[in-house]
Amino acid sequence: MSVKSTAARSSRGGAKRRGGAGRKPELVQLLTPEGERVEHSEYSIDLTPEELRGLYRDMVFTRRFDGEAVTLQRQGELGLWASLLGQEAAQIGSGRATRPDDYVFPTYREHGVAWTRGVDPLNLLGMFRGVNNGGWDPNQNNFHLYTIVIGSQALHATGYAMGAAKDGSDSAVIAYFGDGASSQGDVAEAFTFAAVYNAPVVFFCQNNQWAISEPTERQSRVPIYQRSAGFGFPGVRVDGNDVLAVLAVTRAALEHARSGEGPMLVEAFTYRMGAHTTSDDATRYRLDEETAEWAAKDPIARLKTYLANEGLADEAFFAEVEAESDALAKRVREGVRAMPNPDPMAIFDNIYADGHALVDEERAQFAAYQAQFEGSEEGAAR
Amino acid sequence: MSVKSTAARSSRGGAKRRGGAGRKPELVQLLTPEGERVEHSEYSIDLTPEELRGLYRDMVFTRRFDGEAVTLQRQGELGLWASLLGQEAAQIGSGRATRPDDYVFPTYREHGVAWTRGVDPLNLLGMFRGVNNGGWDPNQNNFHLYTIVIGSQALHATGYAMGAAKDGSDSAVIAYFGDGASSQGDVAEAFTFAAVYNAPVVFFCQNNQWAISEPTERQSRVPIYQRSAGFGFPGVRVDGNDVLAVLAVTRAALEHARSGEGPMLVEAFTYRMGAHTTSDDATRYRLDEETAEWAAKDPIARLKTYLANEGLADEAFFAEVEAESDALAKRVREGVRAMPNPDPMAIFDNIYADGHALVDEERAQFAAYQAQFEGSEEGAAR
Amino acid sequence: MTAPKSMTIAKAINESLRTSLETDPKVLVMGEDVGKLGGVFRITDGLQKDFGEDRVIDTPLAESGIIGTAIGLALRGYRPVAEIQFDGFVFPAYDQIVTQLAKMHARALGKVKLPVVIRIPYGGGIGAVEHHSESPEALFAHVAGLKVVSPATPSDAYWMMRQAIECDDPVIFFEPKRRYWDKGEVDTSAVPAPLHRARVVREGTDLTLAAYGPMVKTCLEAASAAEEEGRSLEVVDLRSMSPIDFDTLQASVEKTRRLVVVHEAPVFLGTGAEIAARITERCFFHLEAPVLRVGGFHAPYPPARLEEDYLPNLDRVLDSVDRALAF
Amino acid sequence: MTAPKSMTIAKAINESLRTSLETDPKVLVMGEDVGKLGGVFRITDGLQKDFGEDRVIDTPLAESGIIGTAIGLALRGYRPVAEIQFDGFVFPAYDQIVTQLAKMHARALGKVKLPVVIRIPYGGGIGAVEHHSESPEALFAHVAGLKVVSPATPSDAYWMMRQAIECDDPVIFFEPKRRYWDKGEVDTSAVPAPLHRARVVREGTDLTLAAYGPMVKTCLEAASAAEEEGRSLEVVDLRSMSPIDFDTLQASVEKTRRLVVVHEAPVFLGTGAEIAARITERCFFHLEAPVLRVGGFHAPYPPARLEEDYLPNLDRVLDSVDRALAF
Ligand SMILES: Cc1ncc(C[n+]2csc(CCOP(=O)(O)OP(=O)(O)O)c2C)c(N)n1
Ligand SMILES: Cc1ncc(C[n+]2csc(CCOP(=O)(O)OP(=O)(O)O)c2C)c(N)n1
Ligand SMILES: [Mg+2]
Ligand SMILES: [Mg+2]
Repeated sequence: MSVKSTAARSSRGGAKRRGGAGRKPELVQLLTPEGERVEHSEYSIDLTPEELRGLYRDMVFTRRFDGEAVTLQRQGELGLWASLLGQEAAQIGSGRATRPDDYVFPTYREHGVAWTRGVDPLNLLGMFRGVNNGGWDPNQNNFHLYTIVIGSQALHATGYAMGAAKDGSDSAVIAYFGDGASSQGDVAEAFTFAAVYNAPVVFFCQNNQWAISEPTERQSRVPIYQRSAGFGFPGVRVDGNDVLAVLAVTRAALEHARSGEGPMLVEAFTYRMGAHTTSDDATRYRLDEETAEWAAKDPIARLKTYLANEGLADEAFFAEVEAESDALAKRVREGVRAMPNPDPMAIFDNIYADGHALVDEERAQFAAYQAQFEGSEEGAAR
Repeated sequence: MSVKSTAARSSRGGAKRRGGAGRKPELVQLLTPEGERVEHSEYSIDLTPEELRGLYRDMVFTRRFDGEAVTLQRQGELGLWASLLGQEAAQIGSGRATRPDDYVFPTYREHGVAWTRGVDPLNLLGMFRGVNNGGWDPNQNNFHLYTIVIGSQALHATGYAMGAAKDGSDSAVIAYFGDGASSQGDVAEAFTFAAVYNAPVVFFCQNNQWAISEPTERQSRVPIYQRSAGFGFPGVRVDGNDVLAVLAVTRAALEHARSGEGPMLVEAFTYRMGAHTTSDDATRYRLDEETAEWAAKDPIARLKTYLANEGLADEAFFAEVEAESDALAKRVREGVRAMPNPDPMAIFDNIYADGHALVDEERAQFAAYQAQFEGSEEGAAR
Repeated sequence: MTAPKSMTIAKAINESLRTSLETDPKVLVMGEDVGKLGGVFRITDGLQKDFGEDRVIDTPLAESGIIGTAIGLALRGYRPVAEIQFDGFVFPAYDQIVTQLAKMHARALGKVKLPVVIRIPYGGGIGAVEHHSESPEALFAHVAGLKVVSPATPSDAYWMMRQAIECDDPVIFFEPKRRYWDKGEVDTSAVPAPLHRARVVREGTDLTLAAYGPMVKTCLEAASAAEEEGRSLEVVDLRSMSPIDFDTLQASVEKTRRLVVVHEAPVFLGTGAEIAARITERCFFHLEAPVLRVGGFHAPYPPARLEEDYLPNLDRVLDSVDRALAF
Repeated sequence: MTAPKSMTIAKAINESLRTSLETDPKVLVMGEDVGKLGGVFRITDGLQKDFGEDRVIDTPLAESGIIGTAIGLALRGYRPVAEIQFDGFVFPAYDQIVTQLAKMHARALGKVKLPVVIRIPYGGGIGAVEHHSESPEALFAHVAGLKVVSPATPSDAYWMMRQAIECDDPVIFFEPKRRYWDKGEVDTSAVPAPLHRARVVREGTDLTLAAYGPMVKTCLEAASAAEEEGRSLEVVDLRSMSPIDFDTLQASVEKTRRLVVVHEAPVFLGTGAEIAARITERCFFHLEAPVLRVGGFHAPYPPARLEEDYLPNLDRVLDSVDRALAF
């Protein structure tokens, strides 16, 4: 017996033990890649034309400022950018399912969700530019800081949800994480705590097929949405490139949570069209064919087709969205360029809320050290 | 919405989502508490009278030296003891299912499993007496050291199994852990690694209903055996007080693993009849009724009834086992009392395999320090 | 104004938690077995009975989960006091403590506060099995964003816990478990000293002994023993390992000109290393001898029957005092 | 005997891993993205292609799982070289490292050996986001049972990695990521110095600079700059943080009578604290000035645009040199 190739192994394990999968269609879909509305036995949605156009607008805006950020990184204005290209529907659909009083715990890629929460894109760019490590007020939009250590925020979300329940509030919490993150112990512990305390939290996994260079089979040999059943709460897989289905499923999940039914897992089946980040070279590990296949499932294109075919939006609308997104991109571009570098003394700020003698001492020493160079070029003191 | 009482919450969650449970009887049983043999559609066993008597002997011996250890702790010969009282069937059944070339990763309570592996009970007592932190050679009986940090060993077992598979060996590995441990991130990560690499490891969870003072509902709102399905491998619950069922199920699970089918989870549903350890006071958190209810399901009594009723063993046999177990207890008692305290210089031994300058320095300093007191009473140097 | 009461450190912490639960509805107590059992050391005894399961919470057996959800609860406005059952079991939570709890206030440019207290019974001397006797405080004090304290008396146990809970920063609260049953006076109406201020607990002129938590008592005993030999040792209870009150210590060392630091934790990179380095820098021309350190060896905490040899005791402290005085 | 080749530190580690994989079938390389991608820094580039998925293993995204299974593989007789993708992501594995990897040899009274190498690209200076620039070495050096090293040159990168893999103890191998692309000569047939031996890399008489990993280069630059001002600085590359070669350092300090320790890690309880404490004890009557330390502040690693201010640089080192010489 030897360890066999991943593909063989995972399909064998998977095929044999998918078990519950037969009970319902594996992927909830309301809008096909071709832009056709379909119905689903459990999930339905009925949106006004304006709402539909809003979703389109959100997705286009998101893609646009995300693309602008990639450009800004290339131009040296940002140190790094984690593009969400391809995941607009998963993010806009789920973000728009939240209520203002709900609380959102993102990873580092939820630029679209941030948009739906009213967070200014410029705020997101600060950490990628290297002027701060987060820096917006999470309580302003109930949108927590980006979290880089994979999986950590799943526990924060669970604790927050436990607190919301204690307060007697009917707000729900949503925790984002990736397919790779599903392997982290913290995510499993979050499942356990959420189940045991019946916390009103939705775990929203964007399975974009890749964790940097590793395909999802390196993380699980069964679909990720099945993970939650063994912790005692339901899971569902939704077409993550179908903004309508994502909205419907996330709404239902949040409703489930806020009505006292406890946690729920949503797996949005989507695809990371770009590289992992601007530092990554995806050609080293994945084939163009795969990307092409997913390009045909583009979340924005399918909604556009639907809007156009159904006469829900006209050329003027599309042109207007285009123009507005250009304006947004311009604002982002100019805003980033204008972002000042922080004052070096900021190193010593906000380490403690109630002060700390060592920080005071080091701050004073550094100020004295810096003062030596005052009025001189850097290093000119010697 | 507020967090409701555990009982209400967990039964609601449980009832609603047990899902798969209907597909097969929830608990594999081959010998009822009343000592009657029953059949099971998936698991069967056919043992010779001698084998059956052997299991009985193992369980009696185990209970006896375990009880002796409790006594030795009361007498001050041990610092602590974690009694396995009530879990003899789970341990003897599963331990006897292993082959000599299989590898066992225990927690700190697997005295019965150790017995089946041929580990001298005296070896187990060293760490509870405080003369070492483990101290047997794991490779002598393929029985790893006791691990106290809950859940850690699940990963060691998985790594070991990955290695066994790499070697082309058909040995399997079994990892023991408790119901409480099922909450640890390490156990979930072990499930993930084992599934992804299709490692030949059996996860054997002794659900003894308690993690110190916390009932299993504090860890999960569905039966623990269901945890594995969402990681892509099967789980099964067995009557942990039925040595025949445990043996049959564990054998099958090990077979599953060694034949290349990958990991499997076995939940042995049993009960911790004693306190958590000799330091614990179980009366603070659990009711006598519960203990009484489980006393009626005693693993040894039911096998004895069966042996007697079927004429597979006579009074002489039972008396002989009793006498032998007394002899074992005596040997353990005398052996523990005779165990020498380690030499203080042993503090510096085996920290590194290849040496370390700091350890050498501290060893020399300590030796010099100790030398001051030579020939004098402790502390007499001043 | 209530009269001072005599109580153990264990009881003092229990009272402190009780008062905090009473006075601030946002305070929560959470951890493994803290409910009905009252914790393995009974520190939370009776609290769940009186404050309910909603405020005194038995958690699943998962330390990362405990601290991670405590962070979430703090984000929601709660003030969780999380118990780690024993020193050696804090490590599964180390990631949440170091990368999240310690850094989130700074990450949010001050917009978020995490008033989380992590209670850790620590140190040896109780004859326990592996992982139950360690002193990992340096591993927390090195990390910016955390505050680290340890009381040595019932009064400090009571007040420092109240202050830790009131503090808007995360505090790692190391409880000297082998001193849990030591008694002392607690005046619950006294105005306490600041949480991070060191205290001269015995005055002396020849040498300063600096310690915290369980070793303060050992140092006081050493000072008494030394007195019989005609030596006057000053004892400073540091009380806080992050920040360390170097001003108080410096004043003492400028007077006595010699310093021995004592802790149970391994000497190599223990808090004594920082104290030696910084006091030497501050008092370079005052010191008659190098700062000496007494502590654990660079070895895993040994089995119980060796801990008497491993742990700093009166003789080991006095041996170092002799060495320092011989310079 | 092959001729010395010029290569980068990155390439040297790659070559070292390659040679180890070639010469010992029990050597495994494992971690996130180490396979097809060759790791985010390409340190394992081409290894999976040549040695197969069975020996160069992409793991699930779970650091505790990586180290925990590496321990199991080592128990089975393998010699795993596990990569942690960045310094800040080692903490989920900290429990397995501290409570299992470090202690199992002692726990088994020597019956079990765990030859596991943990590779950690560490330190700042690359303009990265949070958690990608930290220097947590003190958190490992404090823990008995681990060995901790960091190379500063391609030659050391090559040889120290080979020695770490051959070592029967767990070795935490800190790779100075901002020096990955620095070039130097590597003689793969030379007989290397012992893994834990410090090296005087520049001789001098007025003061000793001690550093390791990324700061060795900074110290050498500082020494050159100081030379122009007529000061002769000796530079010691410590190479190992556990154990630390205090003999070599002591010899240097007895000659120069002054010591400045430089590391990127926060000063408070950083390795410099231990060095200051111990060298002061060993060289008390030789030292003309207290041992001074240059390092990070007691602050979370700052955002990239502040790292130039945060990190020790030539000016900060020379400032401390001035201060030490002024004593
Ligand atoms: C604990 C931890 N380990 C490693 C990393 C490095 N890392 C950053 S993103 C990433 C892959 C994440 O994959 P996934 O969870 O699928 O999210 P995605 O990037 O695809 O959105 C890795 C390994 C990290 N940030 N945190
Ligand atoms: C990481 C860790 N946290 C806490 C403990 C303290 N502790 C020891 S046993 C135990 C309960 C274990 O329960 P379970 O897993 O059900 O095993 P059982 O004792 O019932 O056999 C706890 C909390 C520990 N040993 N390790
Ligand atoms: Mg992904
Ligand atoms: Mg249990």
